[in-house]
Amino acid sequence: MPSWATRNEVIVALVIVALCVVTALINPSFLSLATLFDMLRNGILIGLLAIGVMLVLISGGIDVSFTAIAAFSMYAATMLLVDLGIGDSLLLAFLISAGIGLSLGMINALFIAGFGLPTLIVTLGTLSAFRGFLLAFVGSDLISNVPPAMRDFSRSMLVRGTDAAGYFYSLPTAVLFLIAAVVITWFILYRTMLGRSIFAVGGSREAAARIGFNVRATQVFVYGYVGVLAGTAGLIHASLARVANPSDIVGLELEVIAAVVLGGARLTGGYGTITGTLLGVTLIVLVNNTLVTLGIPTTWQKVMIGFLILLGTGLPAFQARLRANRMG
Amino acid sequence: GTTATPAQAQEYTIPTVVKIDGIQWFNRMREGVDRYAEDTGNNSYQVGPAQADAQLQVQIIEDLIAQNVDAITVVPFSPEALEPVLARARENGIVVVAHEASNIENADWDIEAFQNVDYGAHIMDQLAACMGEEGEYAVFVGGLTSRTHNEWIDGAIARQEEAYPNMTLVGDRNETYDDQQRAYARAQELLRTYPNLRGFQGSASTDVAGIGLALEERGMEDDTCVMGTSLPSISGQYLETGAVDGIFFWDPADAGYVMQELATMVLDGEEIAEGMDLGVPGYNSVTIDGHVIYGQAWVDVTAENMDDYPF
Amino acid sequence: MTSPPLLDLIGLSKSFAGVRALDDVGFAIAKGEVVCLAGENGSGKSTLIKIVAGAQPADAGSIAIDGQVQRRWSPMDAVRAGIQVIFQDFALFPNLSVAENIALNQELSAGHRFINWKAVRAVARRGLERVGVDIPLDQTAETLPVADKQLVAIARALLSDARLIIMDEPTTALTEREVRHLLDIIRRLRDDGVSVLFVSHKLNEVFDVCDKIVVLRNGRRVAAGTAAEFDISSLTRHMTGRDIAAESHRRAAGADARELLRVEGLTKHGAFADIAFSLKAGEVLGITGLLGSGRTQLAKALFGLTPVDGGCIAVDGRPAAIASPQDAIAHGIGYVPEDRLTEGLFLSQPIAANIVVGTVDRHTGGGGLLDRHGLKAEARRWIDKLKVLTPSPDLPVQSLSGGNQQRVVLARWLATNPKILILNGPTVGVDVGSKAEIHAIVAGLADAGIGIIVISDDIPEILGACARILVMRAGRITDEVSGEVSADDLALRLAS
Amino acid sequence: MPELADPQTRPEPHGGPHGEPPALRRLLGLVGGASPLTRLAVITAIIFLVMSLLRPDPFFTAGNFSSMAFQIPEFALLSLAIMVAMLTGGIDLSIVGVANLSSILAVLVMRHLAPEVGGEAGTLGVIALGILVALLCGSLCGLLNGLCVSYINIPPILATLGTGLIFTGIATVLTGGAAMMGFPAEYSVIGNGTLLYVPVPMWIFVALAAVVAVILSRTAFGLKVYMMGTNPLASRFAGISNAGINIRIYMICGFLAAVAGLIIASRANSAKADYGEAYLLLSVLVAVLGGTNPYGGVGRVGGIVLAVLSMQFLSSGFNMMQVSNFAKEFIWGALLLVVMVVNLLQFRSAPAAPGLPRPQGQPAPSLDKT
Ligand SMILES: Nc1ncnc2c1ncn2[C@@H]1O[C@H](COP(=O)(O)OP(=O)(O)OP(=O)(O)O)[C@@H](O)[C@H]1O
Ligand SMILES: Nc1ncnc2c1ncn2[C@@H]1O[C@H](COP(=O)(O)OP(=O)(O)OP(=O)(O)O)[C@@H](O)[C@H]1O
Ligand SMILES: [Mg+2]
Ligand SMILES: [Mg+2]
Repeated sequence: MPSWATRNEVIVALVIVALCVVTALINPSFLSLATLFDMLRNGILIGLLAIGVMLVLISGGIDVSFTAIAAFSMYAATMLLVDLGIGDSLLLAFLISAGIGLSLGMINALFIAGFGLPTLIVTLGTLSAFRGFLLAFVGSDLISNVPPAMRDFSRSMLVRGTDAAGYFYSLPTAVLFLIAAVVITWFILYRTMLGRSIFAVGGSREAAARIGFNVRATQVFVYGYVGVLAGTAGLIHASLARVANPSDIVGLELEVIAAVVLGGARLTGGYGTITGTLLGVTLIVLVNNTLVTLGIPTTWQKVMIGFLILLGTGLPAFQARLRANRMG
Repeated sequence: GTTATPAQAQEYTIPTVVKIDGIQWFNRMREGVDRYAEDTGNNSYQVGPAQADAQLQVQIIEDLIAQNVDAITVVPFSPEALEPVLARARENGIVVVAHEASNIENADWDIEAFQNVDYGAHIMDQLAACMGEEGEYAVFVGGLTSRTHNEWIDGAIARQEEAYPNMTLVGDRNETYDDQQRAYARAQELLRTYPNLRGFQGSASTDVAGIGLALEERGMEDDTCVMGTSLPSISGQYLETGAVDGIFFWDPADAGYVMQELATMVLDGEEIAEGMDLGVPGYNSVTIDGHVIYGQAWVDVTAENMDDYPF
Repeated sequence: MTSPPLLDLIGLSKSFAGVRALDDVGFAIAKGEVVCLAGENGSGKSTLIKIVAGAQPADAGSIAIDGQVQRRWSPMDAVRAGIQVIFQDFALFPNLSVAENIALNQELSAGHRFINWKAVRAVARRGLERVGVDIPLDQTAETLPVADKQLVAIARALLSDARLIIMDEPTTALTEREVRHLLDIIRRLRDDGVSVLFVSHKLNEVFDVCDKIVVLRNGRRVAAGTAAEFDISSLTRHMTGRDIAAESHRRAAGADARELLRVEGLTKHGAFADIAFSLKAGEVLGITGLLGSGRTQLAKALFGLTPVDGGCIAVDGRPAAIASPQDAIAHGIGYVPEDRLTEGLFLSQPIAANIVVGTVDRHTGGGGLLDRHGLKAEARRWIDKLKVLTPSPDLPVQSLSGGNQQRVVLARWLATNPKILILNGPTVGVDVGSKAEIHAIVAGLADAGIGIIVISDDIPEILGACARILVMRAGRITDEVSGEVSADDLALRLAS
Repeated sequence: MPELADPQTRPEPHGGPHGEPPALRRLLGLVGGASPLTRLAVITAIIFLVMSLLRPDPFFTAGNFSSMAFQIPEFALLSLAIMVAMLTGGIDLSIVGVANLSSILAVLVMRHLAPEVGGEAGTLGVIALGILVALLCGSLCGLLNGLCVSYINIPPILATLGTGLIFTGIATVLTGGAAMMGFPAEYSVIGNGTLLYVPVPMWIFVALAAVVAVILSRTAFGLKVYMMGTNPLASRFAGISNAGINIRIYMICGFLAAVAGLIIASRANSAKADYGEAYLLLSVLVAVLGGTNPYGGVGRVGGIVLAVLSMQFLSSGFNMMQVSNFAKEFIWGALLLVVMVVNLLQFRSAPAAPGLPRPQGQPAPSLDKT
């Protein structure tokens, strides 16, 4: 078997294609632009978060606090915008939310890069602490009168079409943020020394330090970047949903990590690709949004999702195992 | 507030344990509980777990028993799960009043705003009227594990089958995990799968908001009907645009207040009888079935009267 | 007036919990000088190197570059001062390509912010050319054989315009041919005015290239001088504090010895083919060959770590199905792997646990519980028997020096009391004194009737230990020689 | 012996990062030259004292002790399961699913058989059978996890995320999502009874914790678990069957989860697909707080016990002060971070630790893998 055929990305892509074919056979209306746009729209949040998680995994860490950061920045930013009456500027909204995300990311960085604590432990702690702080001290009521800038943003569409019955299907402008995040992250990872330092630290922290990479600076960047991505993703989520609900988003962390690992990133660090991550996100979003179309009874849906996760991770893992056996 | 009634010899400590802390619904309930504390001078307060989980509620009640409170009023996340711990509470001489738990055994009283099945049927009546009694509709529940939501939907489907033969239910009960984004995505998927879908009935307070958003983005506000349990603060914007056509609820503040009042009455040894007035709108003439008390406390809210309910 | 030395180490001391790794060590390296650091295992060589590289701080003492005492000393400072290090553990990035592993260093010290992939590949190609090897640039380092990893590490260090290159046992995984090439490179570097600090336990290499020699013992500098002032026996004496007799431990099988192991037609596509040999009780059989000739794969197959595509193995005259290490152990086969850090040791676990892990099942008493005293005693026995240098068996094994770590791995297998023992590079990174002791141990095992297979690149070692030597090339056994041949003869047969 | 060089000047030795002022060192020494476990014990005791002083009436009472003793066992068992899985460098996210599925099977069995048998002995037999079915189910779920991890090689976090969904899903399918009632009355002893003033579930936890502690520290299997968790490659080369260890470890996890499920079911007098969901991340937090290294090889039962106690003291204490449960969540997270930083400062003040060379390629044997 040629080596490309056994790569994670290819296997996940095949699973995706198979799922699409089966869905389309059962319900031909699945093959529509509306489906595509809906999936893209529902993939924005997970996609942005997944890119951050991928970066962390590459750098040899793991982050479970990013959902709490997203919820915190989203809610606190919306609250600030409303309370200060400065809800007219979208730019300001994003700056505030990303800024809060950055600050929370820096708290992670303080413990991880500053004290050198294990990342899983730190982010487990901050997940609990950020969420608890938000709901106990910032607020727990949802804000449904989101500021005008966010409301307008949610109505701003990149493409809008009309189907046979005269109804719209549309692609929100927010998808540009996902595209921008992909491009920027790709550039950082593959065109800059900073990107190489992230891979290097993930491959061998010790070796990176010995040849003179600034390991701490790299970690600070990674957790800060994740914070910014999470803050941005949070604000987009609140805008599109037209409500800032502080208990949203938290709870997605394992799903997002699953998407990234499905895409071939390794939990042991050093490995991960953007294509793979996007494929992993696609599979997760697809599974979550085709079960009704497939006619799977609600009671069986959890079983299905679990089974597809096992299939998506199991196939590449088993392939790799066979390959390793052949090599010895 | 008014001062305590002379009959009340002492001030009681009566916590209200809710399903989950911090959500709109129970924040509103807290207002009722706090008002009761103010009105009576009781130490009435509300607590709830940080996550919706029956076991966390059990733990909170364990702690309350250890503190020897006078009464516990509770909105169980899962009534069955609380039976043993509530039994222990009563063994310790603590009065128990429940809400949204008509099947509960270990409570002195359970107060229901209404009969769940009737409420579900009532929502179906409104939905049918809006849809002209024909067409495809879908139903949503917050969780398959939520007994109340499922009873509402049971009532709704039963009413549709009996009274509206031209309406058809499509798909299964859609589970949204009380998450607006999931309700939104589910609505999208249903619309793609069933292009003739014209009606939605939601159960969790975020369901109709998510559905409304999906319909608005499709430009389907005027051609569809969306009805379900929610609060104006959550779904108001969609009521305004017509994406959501009607919402239903009972005022959690009143429910909280009535639970506290019932607990105090039991502690004071007052009698509770069919047809009595608990002094709160919707509970002016209650019916009693065993140890379950029913009011008629549901409210229908549309774009017209939503401003009367600022929560 | 003479210019100050390039590097001057002054009174360096360093302690680890309870161990004085370095005690007031000082010496200097001049421009274009090749200095050898010699010493037994655990004498402090690697520690000294890590301090000079900025990877570890010293407890006391100072470092002067061109006569200037340095205040801050981080890895980056060391690189800026023109110091490049080939670490004992290579310090490669397993997830990055060979090209990046070689060139990133350069890019980093050049202060580049962006990556020019063409330049990276060009630089890497140049580096590999200097070492005189051809390794695919896009292969990830993780998948390279140990020797190639070492070559990549060497290429990386040679590339930079270093003024001082430090090599901590750079030749352990290399075969004769690469070693000779590396020594040539060192001589060339010296001619170009580059200084080299060189650590090796292969004393012939030391005398081959070094201008000066510094000897450490127990963290103290016990001798220093030009290479001419030492010979092998005096150097050995300084290192160990005693004389080491160059005795032969060669063991051949007795005429009537039982056949322990017979291999026939053993084949694994892409690794080795049609391997046939037999091993008798009390025999020490050598297997040698050039890099990548398939020896490691063969050993792993015998131990059940690699599934084979064909052929058969018989133990004690009966066909043996060996599909896992457990099967191999059940047949009395033991295997000491070549890469002790990743394959051999549980670094953060106690020394004692590392020794007894293979035999715990035997120490299970009544009720399925461990006999902890028995285990402790067993660990102590092996620590004493193999002279593992440690204050306590409860310390993590990572606190040991390389050679002592190797003894721990050996001890584990000896404790299992095997019938057949496969030793892959048994004395890699082990000092002369210990080496002789390990050879004596191996000989003793053979005398006790164990069949031993020694896989090694170390020609003197293999000649000293084995009566019969198989030479492998490209996955096949191409030659069988007796242990009586001369070292030069064997080297010739290997290279031909 | 000739000298290579004879430096003219010998400047003052330069100080490394260990040149901390002695006062600071002494202070850190006071915090305890102790092991992390001892330090956690001190922290737990401090929390207990503070709570007792702040709210002596409800907190420092027999009633509260009994209440806490009833609350602890179920999530302590789940934390124990997580710790055991973490020893191998894995994790088991399916424990709550396993707990609910097992207890649902138990109640189905008991409900079905109880009316058909008569007499006390018959009922006890039915209960025993139900428990047996649940424990078997837990172990089989664990077996499935172990197979996914060691034979298919799926990373544990994903394998158990997937199987957890499947177990919860099957539980939902079996029950339609509703709570399953119908335990014989005698079954309530498991979760609600007391024996010698101590709750029965607490006895169960103590017994199982002791068994796990003995397995881990006093058997060959336990030693191999720690070794494999430290370096799975080396354990393969040492002839340890990694797959065998993994499978048995996940079976132990499944077994512990099933016991937790049985206790939860007894305390709730019912079984349901979504009971105890909030316990999952909490158990992970407790396991880590208890000193378990999520990358494998380090962790002790004693640490779990202490972590569970400190969490419960905080939780009950705050409930009595009517502190919001969100604030509690915040404090749990903060506690974890504080404990880790204190441990770290302690390590720093000891001379050995920093810059411990971790050879390249070693799969993260110690905490310095981040
Ligand atoms: N991180 C550490 N913690 C504790 N002790 C250590 C540590 N690093 C080294 N040592 C101890 O310091 C001493 C010197 O070790 P070092 O690695 O420098 O020896 P070496 O001369 O390089 O030996 P070898 O030839 O075997 O590589 C040894 O006794 C070793 O056990
Ligand atoms: N992981 C692998 N992937 C692909 N080919 C491999 C792999 N490992 C070994 N090989 C190939 O198998 C053959 C034998 O390799 P092996 O490592 O057994 O050689 P060796 O002589 O033992 O080398 P060394 O002296 O470094 O141990 C070589 O051609 C090598 O390229
Ligand atoms: Mg409408
Ligand atoms: Mg060394």
